[in-house]
Amino acid sequence: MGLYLPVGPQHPIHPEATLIKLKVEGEHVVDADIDASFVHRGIEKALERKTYVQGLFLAERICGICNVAHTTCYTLNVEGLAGIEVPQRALWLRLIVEELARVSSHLLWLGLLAHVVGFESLFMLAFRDREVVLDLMEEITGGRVTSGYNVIGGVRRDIDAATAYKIKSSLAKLKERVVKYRRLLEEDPIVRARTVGVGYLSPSEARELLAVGPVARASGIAYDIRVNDPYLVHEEVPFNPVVYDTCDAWGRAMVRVGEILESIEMIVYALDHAPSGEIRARVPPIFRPPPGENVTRVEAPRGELLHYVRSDGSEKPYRYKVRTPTLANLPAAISMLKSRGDRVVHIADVPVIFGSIDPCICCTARVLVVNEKGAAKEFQLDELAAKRWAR
Amino acid sequence: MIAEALRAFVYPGIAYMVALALLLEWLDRKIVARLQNRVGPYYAGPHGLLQPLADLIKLLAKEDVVPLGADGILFTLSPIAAFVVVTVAAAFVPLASTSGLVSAEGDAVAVLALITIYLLLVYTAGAASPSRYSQVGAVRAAHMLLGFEIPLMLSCLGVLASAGSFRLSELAARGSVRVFGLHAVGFAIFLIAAQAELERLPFDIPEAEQEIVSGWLVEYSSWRLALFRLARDIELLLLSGLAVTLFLGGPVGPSPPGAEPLLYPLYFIAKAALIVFLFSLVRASTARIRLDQFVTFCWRYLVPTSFAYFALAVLVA
Amino acid sequence: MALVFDVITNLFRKRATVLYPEERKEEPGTFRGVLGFERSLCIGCGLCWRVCPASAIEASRDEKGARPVFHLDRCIYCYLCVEVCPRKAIKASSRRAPAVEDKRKLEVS
Amino acid sequence: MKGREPSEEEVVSWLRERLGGAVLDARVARKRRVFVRVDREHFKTALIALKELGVDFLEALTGVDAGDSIEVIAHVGRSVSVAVETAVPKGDPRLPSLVDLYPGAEVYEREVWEMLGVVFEGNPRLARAFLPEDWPKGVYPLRKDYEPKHPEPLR
Amino acid sequence: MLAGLVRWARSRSLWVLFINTGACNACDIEVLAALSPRYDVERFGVLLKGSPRHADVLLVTGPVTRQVRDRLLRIYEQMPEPKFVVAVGTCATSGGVYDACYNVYEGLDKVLPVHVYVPGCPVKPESVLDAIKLLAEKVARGGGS
Ligand code: SF4
Ligand code: SF4
Ligand code: SF4
Ligand code: SF4
Ligand code: SF4
Ligand code: SF4
Ligand code: SF4
Ligand code: SF4
Repeated sequence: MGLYLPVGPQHPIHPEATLIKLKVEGEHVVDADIDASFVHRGIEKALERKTYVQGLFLAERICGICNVAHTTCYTLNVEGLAGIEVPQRALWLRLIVEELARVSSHLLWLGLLAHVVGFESLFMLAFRDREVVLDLMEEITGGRVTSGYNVIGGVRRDIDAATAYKIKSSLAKLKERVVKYRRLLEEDPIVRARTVGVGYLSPSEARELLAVGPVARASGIAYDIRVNDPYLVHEEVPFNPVVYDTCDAWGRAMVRVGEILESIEMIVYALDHAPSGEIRARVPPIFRPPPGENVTRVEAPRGELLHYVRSDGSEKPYRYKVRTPTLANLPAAISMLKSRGDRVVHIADVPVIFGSIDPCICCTARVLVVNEKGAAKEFQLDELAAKRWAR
Repeated sequence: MIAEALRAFVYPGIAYMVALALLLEWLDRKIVARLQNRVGPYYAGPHGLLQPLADLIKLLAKEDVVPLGADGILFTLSPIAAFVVVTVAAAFVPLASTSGLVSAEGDAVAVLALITIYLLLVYTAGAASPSRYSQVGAVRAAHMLLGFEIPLMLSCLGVLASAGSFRLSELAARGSVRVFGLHAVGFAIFLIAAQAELERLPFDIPEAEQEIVSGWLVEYSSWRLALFRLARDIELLLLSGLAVTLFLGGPVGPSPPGAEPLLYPLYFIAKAALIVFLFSLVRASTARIRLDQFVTFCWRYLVPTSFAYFALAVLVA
Repeated sequence: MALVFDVITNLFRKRATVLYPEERKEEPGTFRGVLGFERSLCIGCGLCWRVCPASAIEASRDEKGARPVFHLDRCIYCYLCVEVCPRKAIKASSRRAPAVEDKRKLEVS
Repeated sequence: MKGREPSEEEVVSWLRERLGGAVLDARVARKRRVFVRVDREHFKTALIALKELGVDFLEALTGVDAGDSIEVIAHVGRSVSVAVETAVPKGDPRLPSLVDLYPGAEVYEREVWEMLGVVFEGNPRLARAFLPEDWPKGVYPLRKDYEPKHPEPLR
Repeated sequence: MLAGLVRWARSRSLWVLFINTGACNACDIEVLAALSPRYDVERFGVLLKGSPRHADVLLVTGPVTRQVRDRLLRIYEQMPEPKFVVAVGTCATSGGVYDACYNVYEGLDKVLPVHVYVPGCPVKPESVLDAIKLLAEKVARGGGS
């Protein structure tokens, strides 16, 4: 007899309300369901009711963590649609801030991995070191997390020499720490025991289930929008995509930590090589792009992010579509969560696996009902609460 | 009569035990915080010293909820029994002088037996609540018990055998430190098993927050939770007290004649703090391992080592 | 276990904690904080409330004519209004919005 | 990625060659962006043809309410992003499912189904995915005739 | 005397249950950052708890989506008295930028009684500490609940 163990929607693994329904037998997971409709807000509809300039700030709040990826994508998309020329320096600055956000996001993820395997101290230390990046973000953009930096036509603030120096010295220190964490991931026996071989996703599965970002790259698929479809000045900034072929949670961790180091290099290079000049083209607060459509893709920290816009010539988008990386990775996650053959998934592995795709359901908000039979069981929290309701 | 009652309830009885237990919890939290480059509790009393007390009072003053579907009797009985069992066990351990509150020949074995009973109560506590999380937690606790119980027993028995006495006060009175040579192994086994017994990282499997919320504790609130937490703290006291008695020479230390009643409690606290520091250090530098990994670890390494240790200790003695 | 050394060095390191609220760390002053409003500069052009993405600005009027009222419980600190105001009547600051028990306290006018 | 990926022009000429008149429109909008419009019957055929060419990654499915019809756009490709567009009438919004082609497409199809009411025939789990459990049947929020409003406050 | 002691204990031991009801994550991670060494909210006696039965404070980020509403209420009901609710972030305070979204309430107070609001989009961790402090003062006065 299987026992349904709902994880969530309120659960420490995810502050955001997600529901993972697991069918467990003993300590093994035999089936998995994800119901994440709890955070659907209706942003795509709302974007149709905002002007292009207003929509930027809503797009920024599709997700706080990769807000920079969203604004980069949104601004490039709308600029492409309306034919707005962006000054070169602005593109370099966007790249710097985007990579900084990637560092922050991956460090956050490291902390969450630590939390997920119950490694309190690593969580604390990763978050402590992340503050360095957040301080830089606040200094550059004016917001620690949600940056409000990219605007249609360019960026809001320039980085002067003093700030650039500060960024470089802070990042140099951070780099030492990250190298340390990479060694820790490589060496710590418990972390290895908890992640190596967990959440196996073969390259062919990754391809079929349309995985993106670090999940795909840990399964040996060298797919990185920054290489495949350079959208800022990536052709001029040297970097190496990080690819592992261990196909497991450990590989995903290593990809992310490796990307932090790459991003730091990119930021330093960009700071040294960015051309000087204007940072913002003047764009009126309300404008009307010509009818047409545009697709833009950005490599967000979690993988490929796609924005599609269609204009009918008015000051508001006719249709704005967002496909977030977490949505693309959910089918892969579901498949990883199920025990199949000799690949056994323990309850304790679930957070590690689910965490390893770095899910941010808030932008995704989707349900995947794998097995409808579980629905009846799902209401056990109700039963618990029933007494309180009766009073 | 009054002196008796004072002894039983105030010093070195229950009140002292509770105070000491809360002190150790505070120490633990502060040490872990410090190891994580933080401050830890700070505003409740000087340096947060009263934080555990505040938690306790707050919990006692909360609304009492028995979830629907809980086994009412077990749900009420388990926390009380857990508290009583560990308190009785702690009464055997010399916490303030070289003698426990009560002391008898073979009390060491009684303490070990009580610890096992406590663990069984954890299982009933989990099983009594209707939540699936608690049930998974309870099953996990039972699984773990099979792994670390034997090493815990054997590491204690090894020391007792080599000391040739099964009376804790006698061991404490001798004041001999046994952390070198062969006994280093016993000490290490004891610390590991105690860490598991206390359900602390890396062995907090039965209440793994990320997987099953708070495990077997999930449905307990108010005074029940307070009692469980208190029981956990007293258990910390009990196990560090046991470690002090068995391995660190009890509360004995250099003292001018006549000052023992004053100095010995302080020595005890200092030594217990040392043990707690070791516990905290482990907690602060490890991740949680998985249940199956833990059981494998126990049976492959911990149990054989503890048998070897026990056999050697008996032979040497 | 690779972290043992790291956590022990933390014992001898200065705590990372800033004892807020007694201590405060130095802030760069670039934070986008609560808005200020200078009534005398405003000409009531209405650009700010038309541009606000969060409907945080209420179009109101007083004896001097049309004017905005800012509801900071809705404001997302995007600073569009600050950028768009032709008279610079809306002031930027790096002050954080206060925590309040009653959100009516969060009105700026 | 196996081998070299086809260029923009190769995609367009390949599709014209394989589908002939079914390609209503095909243009290279800019570097690495191709927009193709096909009729409804050839939607899946076009995607199969592209997969044969080596464009084997489905990025997203977008639905657009275009008045009388609903347009469905499949974004495929890794380096070159090809948008394959087709229109289905609102009275009969059906399309063949892409799940056999791309198993991961299931989620995308469910999103389009739920938001715009396009039925993907052959999708094994076309069930509620994004909207609340008590969402009224037959209301599709991304259609233009849906007027968004907040739910009634409880207090 | 006893009542005063209890109020003191309550104000010094606010255990938090944290739930995202549709927020954009930025406030969530800032709340997590408040746990981190730089801010260390444990100084105030705050512990993050996973079970509503253990918690005193419900910390909510996000504007409350339709689907999460019932769960939120249920979690609230499961918490033993006295309990307090803190709305973290602009969108929990009023809906903020999600004002045109059909699937959300316009803020937490449309659904639950709220004791403390923390506007900010996202809030800074210091603001979270402010909120905890404000709540602690309120509790020490015997307010709320
Ligand atoms: S550590 Fe991470 S997963 Fe766990 S409760 Fe905190 S945020 Fe959630
Ligand atoms: S899932 Fe997210 S992005 Fe999609 S419509 Fe809902 S809120 Fe918007
Ligand atoms: S995937 Fe996560 S991080 Fe990326 S936009 Fe979505 S919510 Fe944000
Ligand atoms: S998975 Fe991502 S979005 Fe979700 S709580 Fe964790 S960090 Fe935040
Ligand atoms: S200031 Fe410009 S935009 Fe505003 S009302 Fe006058 S003309 Fe229109
Ligand atoms: S800062 Fe932005 S949200 Fe706030 S009032 Fe101005 S325009 Fe509105
Ligand atoms: S934009 Fe400036 S001048 Fe115009 S109404 Fe607003 S505050 Fe007044
Ligand atoms: S208040 Fe702003 S930053 Fe915070 S969760 Fe809401 S939208 Fe995101």
